[in-house]
Amino acid sequence: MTTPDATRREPAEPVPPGPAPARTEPARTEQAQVDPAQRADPADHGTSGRFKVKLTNFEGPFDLLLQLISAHTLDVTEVALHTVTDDFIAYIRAMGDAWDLDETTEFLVIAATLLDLKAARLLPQGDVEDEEDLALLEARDLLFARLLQYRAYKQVAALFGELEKGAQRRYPRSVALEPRYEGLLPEVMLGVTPKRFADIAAAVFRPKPPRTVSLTHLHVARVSVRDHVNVMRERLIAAGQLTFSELVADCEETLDVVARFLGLLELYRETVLAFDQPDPLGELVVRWIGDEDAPVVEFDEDEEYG
Amino acid sequence: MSEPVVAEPDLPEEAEAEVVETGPDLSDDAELEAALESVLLVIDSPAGEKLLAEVFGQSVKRVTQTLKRMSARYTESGSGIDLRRIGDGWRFYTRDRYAPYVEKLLLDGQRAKLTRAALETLAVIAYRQPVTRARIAAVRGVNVDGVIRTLVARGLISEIGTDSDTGGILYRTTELFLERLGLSSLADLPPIAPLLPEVDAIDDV
Amino acid sequence: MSEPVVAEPDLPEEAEAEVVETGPDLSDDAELEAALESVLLVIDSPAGEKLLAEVFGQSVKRVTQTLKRMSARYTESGSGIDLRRIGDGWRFYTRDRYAPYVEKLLLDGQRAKLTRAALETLAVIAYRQPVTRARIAAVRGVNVDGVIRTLVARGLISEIGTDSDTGGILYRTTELFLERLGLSSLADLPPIAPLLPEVDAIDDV
Repeated sequence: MTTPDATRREPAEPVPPGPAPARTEPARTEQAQVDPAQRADPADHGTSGRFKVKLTNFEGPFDLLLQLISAHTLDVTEVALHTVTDDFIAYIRAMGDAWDLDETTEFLVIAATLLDLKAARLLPQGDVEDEEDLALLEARDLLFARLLQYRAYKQVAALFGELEKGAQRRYPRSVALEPRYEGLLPEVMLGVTPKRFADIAAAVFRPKPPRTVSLTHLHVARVSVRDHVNVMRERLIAAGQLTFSELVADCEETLDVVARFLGLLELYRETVLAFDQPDPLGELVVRWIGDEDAPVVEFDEDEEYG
Repeated sequence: MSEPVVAEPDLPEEAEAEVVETGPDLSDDAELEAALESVLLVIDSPAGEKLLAEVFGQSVKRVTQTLKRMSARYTESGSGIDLRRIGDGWRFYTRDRYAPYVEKLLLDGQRAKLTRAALETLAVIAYRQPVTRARIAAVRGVNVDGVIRTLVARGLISEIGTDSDTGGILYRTTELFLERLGLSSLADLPPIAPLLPEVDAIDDV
Repeated sequence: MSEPVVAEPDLPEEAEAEVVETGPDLSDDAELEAALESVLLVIDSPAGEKLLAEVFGQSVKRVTQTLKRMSARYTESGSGIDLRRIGDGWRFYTRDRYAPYVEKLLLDGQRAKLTRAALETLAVIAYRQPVTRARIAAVRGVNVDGVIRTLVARGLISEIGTDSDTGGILYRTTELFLERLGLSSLADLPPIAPLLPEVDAIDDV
């Protein structure tokens, strides 16, 4: 990845969709509602709570995205992705310390794509100027495709639930044999190995989980991305380059890891960083490419990521 | 685009489900007969007229008359299902003349393998023995009477006295059970995974 | 009317005792239906047409046609007995509109439902089988280890070898899964293709 130049890419005039696979056109009205410039207006924030959308339960990042989109009463389109980016990030931040890293990873990957898109001000009709645009478009298409894919299975899952409900109203006959036939049964077979038998026992004994995951811990912890940015800025200037693991080695809470990750994206936008990640899911190397005494760009973290 | 476009499968029970909203009208003879058929299909041991009358909120007299009428109808029509009053209650039996086919089916091993419910009940007994029926039902969250009867009949579990607190019959697994699992003693049962609640866990089947 | 009875009531009553000696004449449709009723009364898991055809020495085709006819007759007459093909065979079920009464007698009335995590995971497996855990996790965007373990233990999915490329364990749905959903086969599921985006790249994730 090369140094980004976020300022160069102004929102383009609406042009026909790019190389993205043909899909339903986003409605014009929706696009007006979600003008990124409007949302970035600080006047929009402050007293008006950012957690307008309260979700009760979600299963992973795609589910969260779909629920957010639905809460905004939008169709599932690329534009909708833009609209819910802030909400999505807010959820990650709020949930941070409630998750283990395993769960967080996928959220972070998706958050990164969303933020990339937002940072680039890449509208659905984004004009392709160079390879970087193309990569971003591909990332957007992939994210969108995965979202649609998840939605398809989620719809099927709902159907499964209905089928199960219907089936549960029909009780199968399964009764003890009439005494006259009892002597006729051949030798009984368990049909399972001891290991499987133990698994079955474990499944039966396992306490039934609560039906929903409590979100009462939302809003509890707040971590300043700005503080983390400053910490990382110092370290990177001193070391020249560090891996992401090294950068988060001293983090005690998942939320801090999330904040560092978001902070990196922020620094990336300042064009003082470059990322190297040779393999997908491989080690992420962060290189300082900025001026050592570059002025610290002030940013309002609430505005950008709230 | 946002429509859940899953095609509605052909579900005839959807229409029937609506009828349930109002509930079957049991004052209608045909409805009461059908309701009795449903219940008789799942009971394990003969059910008395009094119990059935309570279930349907009907008089014992009417339920008794209805059962007799049904029984006569099955016999007259030559149904393979025989509704008879034996001992102190009613139960579905196979009609005598078709017994040879039933025997053939059973000898072929149709019931040789344990059902899922039987396997789960057996698992509870194996790891919690000696254990009462009430305790097993509490763990599985379902009535286990029929399954326990089956497991006893198959020789996989046996009674070993009564619980001193509750007076309930205690059950344990047998040598045959160990043999079928290929183990030489209960000590060889694999330890079961730590009993931590899992968010992902699904509920009882 | 609610009678799980043979259609032809003109079975000569007086001849019945003699018929037992020689055995029922299964070339007669009514006799075959009645014989099937008897056998269906004792099974505790779905019985396939092939097995039933062997038991009665009849062709699979004739047995299948007879079962379908019986099922339709029960439904039309409003019988409390529901004959359905679910999983890999036929079985008697209670008719759903009488569930409230059945549940009064059975403690396991309100059976627990599958969680959303379980349903979503099953959805992916049902349509993509055989499929690895990694692929399922990629679709759902969450770790599925716990839910997969539970689904295997519950018998709703099973392992069938490993992926030749990644070495990951492959999973498929089981007959129990079909029974749980009341489906006769995977072919009964609605097609998912129209719902899916047409991007090949997803599979590379």
